[in-house]
Amino acid sequence: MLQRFLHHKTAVATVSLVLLVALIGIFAPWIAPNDPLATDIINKFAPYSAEYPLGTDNLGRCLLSRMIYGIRPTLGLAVLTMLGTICLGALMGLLAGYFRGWIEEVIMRVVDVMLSFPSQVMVFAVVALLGVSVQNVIIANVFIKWAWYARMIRTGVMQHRNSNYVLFSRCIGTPERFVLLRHLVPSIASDLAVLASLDVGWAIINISTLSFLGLGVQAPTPEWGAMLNEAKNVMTSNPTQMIVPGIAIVVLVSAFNLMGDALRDVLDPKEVSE
Amino acid sequence: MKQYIIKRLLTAIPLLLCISFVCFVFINLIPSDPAEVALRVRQVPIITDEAIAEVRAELGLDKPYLVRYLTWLVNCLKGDFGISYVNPSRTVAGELLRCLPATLRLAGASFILVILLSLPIGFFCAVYKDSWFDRIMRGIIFITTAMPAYWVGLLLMWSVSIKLDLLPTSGSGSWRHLILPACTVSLSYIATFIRLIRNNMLENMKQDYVLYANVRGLPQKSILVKHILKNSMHTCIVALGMSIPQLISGTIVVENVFAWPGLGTLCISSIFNRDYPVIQTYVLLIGVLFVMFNLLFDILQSLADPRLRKEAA
Amino acid sequence: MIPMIEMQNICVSFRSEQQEKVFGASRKQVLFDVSLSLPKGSCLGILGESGSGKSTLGRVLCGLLKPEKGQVLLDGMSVYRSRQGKRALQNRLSVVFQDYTTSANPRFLIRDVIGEGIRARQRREGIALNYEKEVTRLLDLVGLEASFAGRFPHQLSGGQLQRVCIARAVACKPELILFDEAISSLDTHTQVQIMDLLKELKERLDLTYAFITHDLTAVTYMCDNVLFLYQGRVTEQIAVERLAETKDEYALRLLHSIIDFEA
Amino acid sequence: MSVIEVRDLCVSLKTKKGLHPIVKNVSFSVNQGECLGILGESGSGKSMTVKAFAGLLDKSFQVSGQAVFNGRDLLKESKESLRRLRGRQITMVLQNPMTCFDPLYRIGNQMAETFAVHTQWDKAQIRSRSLDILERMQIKDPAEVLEKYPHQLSGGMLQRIMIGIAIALEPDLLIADEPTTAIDAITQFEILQEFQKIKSGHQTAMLFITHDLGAVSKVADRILVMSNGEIVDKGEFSHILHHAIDPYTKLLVEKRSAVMARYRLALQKEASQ
Repeated sequence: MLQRFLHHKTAVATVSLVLLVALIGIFAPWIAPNDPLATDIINKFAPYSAEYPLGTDNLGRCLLSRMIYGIRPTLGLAVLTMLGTICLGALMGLLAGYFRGWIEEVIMRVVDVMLSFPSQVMVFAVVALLGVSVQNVIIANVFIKWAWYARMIRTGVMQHRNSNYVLFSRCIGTPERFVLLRHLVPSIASDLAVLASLDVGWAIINISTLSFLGLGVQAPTPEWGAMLNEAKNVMTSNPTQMIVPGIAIVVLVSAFNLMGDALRDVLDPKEVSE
Repeated sequence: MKQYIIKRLLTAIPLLLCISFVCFVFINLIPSDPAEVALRVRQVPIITDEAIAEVRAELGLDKPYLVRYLTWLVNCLKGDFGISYVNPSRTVAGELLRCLPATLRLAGASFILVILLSLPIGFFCAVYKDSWFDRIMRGIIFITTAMPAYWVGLLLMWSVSIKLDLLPTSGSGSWRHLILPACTVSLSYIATFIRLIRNNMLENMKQDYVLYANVRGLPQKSILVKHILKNSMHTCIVALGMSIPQLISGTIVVENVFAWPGLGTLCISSIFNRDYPVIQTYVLLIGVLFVMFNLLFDILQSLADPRLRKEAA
Repeated sequence: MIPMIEMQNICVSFRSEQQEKVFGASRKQVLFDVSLSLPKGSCLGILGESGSGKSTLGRVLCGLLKPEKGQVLLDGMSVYRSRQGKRALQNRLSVVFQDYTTSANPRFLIRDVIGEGIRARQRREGIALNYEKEVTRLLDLVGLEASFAGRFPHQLSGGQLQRVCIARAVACKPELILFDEAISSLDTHTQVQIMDLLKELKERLDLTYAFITHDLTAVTYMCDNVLFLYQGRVTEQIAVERLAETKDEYALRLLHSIIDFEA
Repeated sequence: MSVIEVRDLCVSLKTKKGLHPIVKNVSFSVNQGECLGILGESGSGKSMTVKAFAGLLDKSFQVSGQAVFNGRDLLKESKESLRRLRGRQITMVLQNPMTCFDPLYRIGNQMAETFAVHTQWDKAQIRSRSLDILERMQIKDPAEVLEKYPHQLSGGMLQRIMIGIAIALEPDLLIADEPTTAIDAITQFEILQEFQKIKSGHQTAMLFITHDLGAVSKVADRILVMSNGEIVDKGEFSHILHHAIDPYTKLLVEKRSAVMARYRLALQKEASQ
């Protein structure tokens, strides 16, 4: 598996990019040239310079430093959201797909209702209900997304349960534990990895959107979406302030999308290994 | 067939009830007491316990949950969604109706844009697979799926309105105001649908019936239009139809960027003002629309497909 | 002869896909009062065209699908009535399926595919086996080299993979093996080679076979008895040597449609 | 006179690593009124061979050699002129009748569109011809069948309709690509009888592709055996049966004969008693 991963150029490139971004975020205090919150009113809207590599914003804060610190909430929240979603979704999906009967009925009906609301509206509703704050953004995103995962995992479980190799295991009385751990979980996990990496991109966009609207991460904390919100007000005078975070989001989301496609290839057992 | 339609309609009812119940529970989960909120809204200077109890009785909050739900539901069916917390002189229904036309205009324009652009582009991408056109479109699609809608809006506003000074930056009024928001809303949907149509057509091209049409020596144009396109259209039309409520809800963000006076702007300002009845009704509205459109296009699809249509023996 | 496994008046129906009723679900019956008996050491061919319910019958026989009516008896004990009955069936039965591409978990090495069968045997007999040796022995038994153990299923051809599936099936030392269209998707000469292998294994390991197929010539090649299944009903059960005596209409039509290239 | 003569036909799949040969130097010819059987297992390249000269392969394949049909080299013809030949002078019957018809159109419509492309017939003529063909293929209630959708008919029926369309315009060459594989035994036998009828009645050259020794023995005058993209053996059926040179062919015949011998034995035991 590792061999195949290392041979896949896109997979290696995207994973390293994401890791690099994550590391920069983690070690932000050592890497960022300036304090992201320190204002320097005299130097506001400064162009590129040695001191401010990407210039400064409307309050004279270093843009690069804010970008670097912004990785923490942007990427961190997205990853947290996906972890929460997968845990909840996988639990529900496995419960439904495995135990069947009334447990399945109840879970799947709840999923049906959840999926009857467009996700965007649901996020706003939950944020409205719980109030504007960072953890509520995560809760809202997990809340609307888990149903997708629950349904996907249940379908996966059902499919694999009806595959001939599981039927064989059941025929000869292999313990359920073996069927679950050796047959079902690995097959579903690889599907899950692909979906999850595609959805991290989705989560980044979603969280930054909330921050942009002022419903997520609050100023002055640097977050890419929130930075774009600030940039909106000074769009005429200082468009660079809007370009940098936007491109950063596009690059990061693209990386996750590409990573999803690459993982699909890498994790497919039918790809002939050389 | 009739029975199938009746059955689908009947199954939609419990789903609609569930949705309405979720919406009802939603407002009751709010940490603040609705009676207290109501008093504050009415700008009662001193909030006493007696006053709260009075309002509770007035709003029917002292009754059991289920009774309250049923009263609420009946009121909803009558078109009475309560009164705005922020502006007691206005009903929720009135507020929504005031903003609805603007949103419908935006969603409608976006929908037309989506259809006009994604159908031909998807078609040509599939027909000329791996040509330069297809490659460029795939590249554009890849980038646009990674772009947040609000950023696209900002970019368009900056380049078209500010730099080129071609169109107004925000607000509504003339059709010129409509162009940028509609483009922004439709952009991500166009990408999705181009991909859908392209993949669907490519999938259909691999089918046996296309090989057999070729074997019979039918002209390429007839195979593409009469057979492949029509078969792919079936799935795509359904997907397009089901995306209408999503388009309507998808305007939230873009409306805020362009200060478009629609439901989305209303929704966000309600969230900031904690005007819960408005949010509740908005969620209910979108949920019901979603179910209705799903149902409608499901039935339409089964009517259009001879395999699903049960012929009278 | 005492039947090893016996089916009595099996009825099975599924929820039909085209629902016409507004309330409730209409069901489509797949098996109607199917009875059969399988004596120890014999090979029964279950013959039917697609949609005749033969695969459903296979599911019932190997303990995966509880019939609505009727019962499956293993040495006189009902399989679906009790846990012990099912356990007993699981301990004595093994299966080989049609679609060899999904018969083996694509993530498993051949070693692990066969290993699942070995593990079942260890569990039943409470013994510890030398894993590597056992895998090599089984691969050898089905005519494959030991080096196949380290490969993945998709690296094998259809015939080889079907041999692996057979090795896995005999690894748990069953008394009865069910073949559900086990040879249909293989090339013609591979089919015959697999059948030859099965006949040989039957002698060596003293097995009982239930052989589901749509190919009458395969039945006459492999089996002692044949059961004709037509639209969910048994139209005839007859010994293969007495096939020519059959009066059954469906069986006659089928006999008539066999193309003998040397005649 | 040979209707089609194929010389040194090669087909390769273009991959990133270069050309991957699928069919290697295949040559054969079919005369008028003759039926050539091509026998081979799946993946032996037998379908590819005919698809190559009928112009049914897409750009990812490279085809070389010659395929002379009534004096014209098909491999040099334009796509458009090949299309005009297909369905009129070269017709085909395919393997999976259930999936070969467009599910959205009625049978009558799909028959009519074929005739409209290749003939000058008007609507009434097309309809009467369609009915005629269905009747010839022994389909009951032809008028009703024309109004049916493909999913409402059985595989055997659809296969008959496909054969009907193939012979309707009296082609010079009829290619049957595994026409009996995807249907059950009884229908298989009936379909095979149709092909025997075509062979005796018409003066059509026929190419019959199959992996079934039984089927090929009933319709083919001469047989080619293909394996791994090459012709490994050829001759009349009895030659293949008794004097095959190629080890693969030998194995094939030997194994199948063993099965048939056993089958005959099972039936004869009773007869001799």
